[in-house]
Amino acid sequence: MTATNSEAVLPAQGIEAPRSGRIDPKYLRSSASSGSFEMVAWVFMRVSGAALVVLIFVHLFSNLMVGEGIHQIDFAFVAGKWANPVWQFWDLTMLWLAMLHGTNGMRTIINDYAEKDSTRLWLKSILYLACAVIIILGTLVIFTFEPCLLDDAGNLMDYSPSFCESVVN
Amino acid sequence: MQVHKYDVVIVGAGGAGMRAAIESGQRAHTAVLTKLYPTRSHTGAAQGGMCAALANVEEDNWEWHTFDTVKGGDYLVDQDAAEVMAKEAIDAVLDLEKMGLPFNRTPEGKIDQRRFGGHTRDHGKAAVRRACYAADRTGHMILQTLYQNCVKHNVEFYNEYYVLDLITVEEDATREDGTTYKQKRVAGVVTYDLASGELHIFQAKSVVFATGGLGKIFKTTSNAHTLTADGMALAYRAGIPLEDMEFVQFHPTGLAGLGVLLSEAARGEGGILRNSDGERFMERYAPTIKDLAPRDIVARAMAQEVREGRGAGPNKDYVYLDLTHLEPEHIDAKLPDITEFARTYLAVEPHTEPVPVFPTCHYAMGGVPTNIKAEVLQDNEVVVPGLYAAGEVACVSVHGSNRLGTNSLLDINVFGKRAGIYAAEYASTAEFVELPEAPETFVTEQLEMLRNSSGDQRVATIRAELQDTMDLNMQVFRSEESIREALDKIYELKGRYQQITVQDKGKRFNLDLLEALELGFLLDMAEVMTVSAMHRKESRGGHYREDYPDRDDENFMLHSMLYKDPGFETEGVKGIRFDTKPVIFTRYEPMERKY
Amino acid sequence: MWSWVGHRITGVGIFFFLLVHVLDTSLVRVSPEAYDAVIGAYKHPIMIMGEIGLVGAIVFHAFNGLRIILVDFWKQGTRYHRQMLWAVMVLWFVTMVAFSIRHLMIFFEGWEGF
Amino acid sequence: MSTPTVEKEPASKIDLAESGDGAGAVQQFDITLKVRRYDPERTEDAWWDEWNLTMFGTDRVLDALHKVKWDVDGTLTFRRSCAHGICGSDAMRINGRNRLACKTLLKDLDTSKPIIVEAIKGLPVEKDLIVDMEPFFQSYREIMPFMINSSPTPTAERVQSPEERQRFDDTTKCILCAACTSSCPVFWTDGQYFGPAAIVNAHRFIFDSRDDAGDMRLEILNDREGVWRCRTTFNCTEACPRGIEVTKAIQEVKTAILTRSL
Ligand SMILES: Cc1cc2nc3c(=O)[nH]c(=O)nc-3n(C[C@H](O)[C@H](O)[C@H](O)COP(=O)(O)OP(=O)(O)OC[C@H]3O[C@@H](n4cnc5c(N)ncnc54)[C@H](O)[C@@H]3O)c2cc1C
Ligand code: HEM
Ligand code: SF4
Ligand code: F3S
Ligand code: FES
Repeated sequence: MTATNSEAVLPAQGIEAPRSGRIDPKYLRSSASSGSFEMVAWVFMRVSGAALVVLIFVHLFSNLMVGEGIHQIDFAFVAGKWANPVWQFWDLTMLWLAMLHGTNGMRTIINDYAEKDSTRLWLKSILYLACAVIIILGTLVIFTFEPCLLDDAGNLMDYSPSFCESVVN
Repeated sequence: MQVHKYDVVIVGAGGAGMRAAIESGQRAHTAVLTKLYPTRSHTGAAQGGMCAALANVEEDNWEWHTFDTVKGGDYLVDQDAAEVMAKEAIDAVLDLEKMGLPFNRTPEGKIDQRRFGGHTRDHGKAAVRRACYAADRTGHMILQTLYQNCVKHNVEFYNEYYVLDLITVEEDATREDGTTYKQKRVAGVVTYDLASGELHIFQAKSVVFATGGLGKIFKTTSNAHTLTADGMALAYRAGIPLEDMEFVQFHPTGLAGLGVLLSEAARGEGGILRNSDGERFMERYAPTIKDLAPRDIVARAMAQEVREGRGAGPNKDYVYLDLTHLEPEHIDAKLPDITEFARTYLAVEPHTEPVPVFPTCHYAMGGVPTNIKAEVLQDNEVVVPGLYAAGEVACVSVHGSNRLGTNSLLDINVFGKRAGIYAAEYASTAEFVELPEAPETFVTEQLEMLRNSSGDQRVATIRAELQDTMDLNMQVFRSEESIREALDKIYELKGRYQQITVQDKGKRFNLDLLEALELGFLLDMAEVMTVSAMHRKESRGGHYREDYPDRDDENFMLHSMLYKDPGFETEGVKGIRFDTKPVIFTRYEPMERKY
Repeated sequence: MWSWVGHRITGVGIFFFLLVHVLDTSLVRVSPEAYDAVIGAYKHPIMIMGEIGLVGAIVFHAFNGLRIILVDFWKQGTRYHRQMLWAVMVLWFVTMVAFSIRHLMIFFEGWEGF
Repeated sequence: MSTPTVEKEPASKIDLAESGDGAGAVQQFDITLKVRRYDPERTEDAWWDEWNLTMFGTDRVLDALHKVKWDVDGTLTFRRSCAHGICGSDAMRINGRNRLACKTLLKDLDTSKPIIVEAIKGLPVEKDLIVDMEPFFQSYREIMPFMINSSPTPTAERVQSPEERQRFDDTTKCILCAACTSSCPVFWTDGQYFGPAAIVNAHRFIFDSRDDAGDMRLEILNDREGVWRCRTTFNCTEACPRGIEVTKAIQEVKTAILTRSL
């Protein structure tokens, strides 16, 4: 399919077909590959991007714009939010989509700028590893999170969100 | 020195060269040598259309087309060739369509056609729509389509290889009647690889010349910087005659001062020429078809208006092309490129302003003589086996003394195809001609001379002086006096050319050196053109002598043939032998050419 | 082209912030003290400016991302990409002014000084 | 029928005797031309040369380059042929933007500052403004830029309605000048991307109703180095001297690949 002109022609006597031998190897594409992975990635970037707009804007708004804004953020605030499964789900989706979106974006950038195959491989390995770690960590944190911590004496800790009192007592 | 062996070598990758390559490439081991990347060839500049009597929109037939071609060429056309061209035109257009060319379409989905100067129905009764077109980019589409098909058929291109010499040998031969003569045979070509500065020899059984025109002999021209008459000069230097070189077409509507072409399609679509009084002056010169009269007539009329003081502009040196009465949408749809030229280069808005225009050197009717099989002739009858020519470089002669618009794109397709087929056919049975000893010597010496010259003459100065004198003395009006003046200047310049200096001494992409070589071609061809014009003491088609304003069929219904011949001298001109060749008539007797 | 450079830079910036942000949020699992200590840093005046910058980056990336999506899927998108970029700039500016005012107001209200 | 017939003399909308002088007297001005030179036969490093020139109103950058080459320094090297923007020889970077030297009027540039001319980016420079075009044409050839139609050949032309013809009109205008591909930041990074010009020429066939091999071309461009690498930076559209809506063509190809996969 992508057979080039120069491969298919009869070699002239004496020299190969004109100029073709002179194409700088850096322009020669490694054989076509990957089916429609790039297409899927491309679509995913748009879909996740659109979803992220809603997810992130609401996230930022509820954390920074209402109530006391930045000052309200502490353990209790987070714990209070995650007690609600809707917020749990919200943050989880946001985490996954943002990480996958961001990682794929970074993959594109590495592909663009890493000149040597080996550098490319290294950078991408680190990227995928980081992505996996963060996603797993984040997911675990959201699901295993325990809002109402008790101290050694069995009393509710100071940091606990207010609803814990009703739960404990 | 590298030597390559091919069955067929095609020189030039314009319309004619690539059309030949598509045929020959499928039949024989073919190489195309071109000094430009194929898609840079000047065929891409052609705008208006390519004619064929398809009769898609109006009644038409190829016989009328033949008549128009013959009449347009002021009866100097070889009528057998004109018949072949008009007949094969239909297939030539359909071939291109099938190769993918995106022609404009009629509402029924057929190839649309439009009017063009000199094309009429029923032997001159009225203008007919015969030109097939793709907006005003017909040449561009042809060039692209042909290149695309060369890619499809894996044609081997040697891009930026300049052919600098044609290698021929001579053998003794005997005619049927027992007389002897020297038979020329072609052995190959010597080329210069622009990138490396190396010479390469291509040995070939068949060589096809398709190197295009010679517009750069003149200052005001629609032709590319690279159209420097290479092919004609190479053939001439190899002892092959040149035919009808005095006939140069000046296109009426070049952008004033620049020469950039506004296609005749502008008038085909309804544009009108006006002088400074706003008068539609063509009504006086060609009452029936007015602005759509053949180019030589319109160009002369324009020059006449300017001479008589009815020119427009601060120097009164041009006339107007008026499109303002046409619908802007119509202009934009049918003539997008040329209106953009007017905007870009002259800052004129064709929707609301008239465009300043003046005749511009456009096309060489003459060239390397061939027969209808595109075989090159070494004299009036004898062909050079294996040597072919097609396109503007050749003279078949289908254009006679004046080419009709759209007949050239047709010419390159019909005769390009023929050249490709016959060249491959010949190569399938012929043997290689032995290369002479060190065939590159001539080129090497020339290059050394230019590189090492200690002279002080500049290429650009000589070229500019040549172009100035040709514009002044050899344009639409010529006379004994002006011809002599041009000739004297050419000899002076040829003398100075010996003292030329080239600043770039390198091997890589040395275009400085090649411009010097091209100037050599220009000087030779200017000389041939001028001498040819001197001999033709009549006015016919593109050649108008003020001292002989009438057509003289008795003495000059003949093709001019000029040979390089150091031992010869006529009318004070040394080194050129002048001869004539009869015109071939089949069905049309010469008549007065009136429109 | 500059919109693309901006998109790329903000994308990378957000990505690295996100890494850090997930890590610091994970501290909720370690201990409330640790989390509050780190989150406290976000309430420093210098960080407040940083937050405005970060939100600026996110908002630009988001709006411009939407523009890219429109260019991709809206038939007339390629024709109006320039106008849409202007719209992105205007929207970005408006959003950022509103956000900065609100954020700084909240910040000064609750700020207890150094 | 599409062509109006001009039977009687149509009136001009303007009074020519009044409207005067069209391209009037040409004014002169001075410019500084600054060119990035490169010639490995002389030195391995590129260098800059500057010339002060007196030019005329209708002169283009190509005229300035010619003036230098013909009158001052014959070693200045660049490609050119047609001199009116239809052959695609002389794409170069002029004041940081890719244009054709023969279509860029000096008076449209800021002549108070030096006019900076460099070779187009992303292709190997051979000498001064000449680059190696082979990688560019290689990409072009790979998208099968020729019509493939397997149905039996009709005796007359293949029928195509004016609307079908219009569908791909824009992309037939390409002159393969490489201004687009060499302005694309994605192409700059590694030269592996097929590049806008190849996609434009694929588009020309994909949307031609007479062609049968659209799917194959879409498959070729679905490659890792194909259309998905385009980041819609629009540099190509801005660079195209033929006014082709290059990015739009690329988007149409993307959409075609998408809808085909669904
Ligand atoms: C502006 C303009 C508009 C025109 N409009 C029309 C029109 O509407 N209708 C019409 O019928 N005709 C038109 N013509 C005329 C027509 O376009 C040309 O006559 C025709 O295209 C010539 O084609 P060609 O193949 O002979 O040469 P070209 O296309 O000029 O090709 C010449 C080829 O030869 C190569 N070459 C030259 N010298 C050498 C060498 N020394 N070594 C190697 N290679 C060499 C070049 O690289 C090039 O590839 C127009 C011409 C011009 C200038
Ligand atoms: C807020 C909503 C977001 C939208 C609408 C959005 C949209 C997009 C889009 C459409 C692209 C593809 C650009 C292209 O193909 O040319 C993209 C790329 C990218 N995005 Fe986002 N994005 C958003 C959030 C994020 C987040 C949170 C991150 C970080 C984790 C991020 C990081 C990136 C990166 C690194 C790229 C690659 C940039 C490039 O290739 O030049 N984006 N974004
Ligand atoms: S699309 Fe435009 S810029 Fe690109 S090669 Fe074709 S003509 Fe040149
Ligand atoms: S410049 Fe390049 S990124 Fe896409 S829009 Fe044009 S191909
Ligand atoms: S010289 Fe032909 S495009 Fe500029």
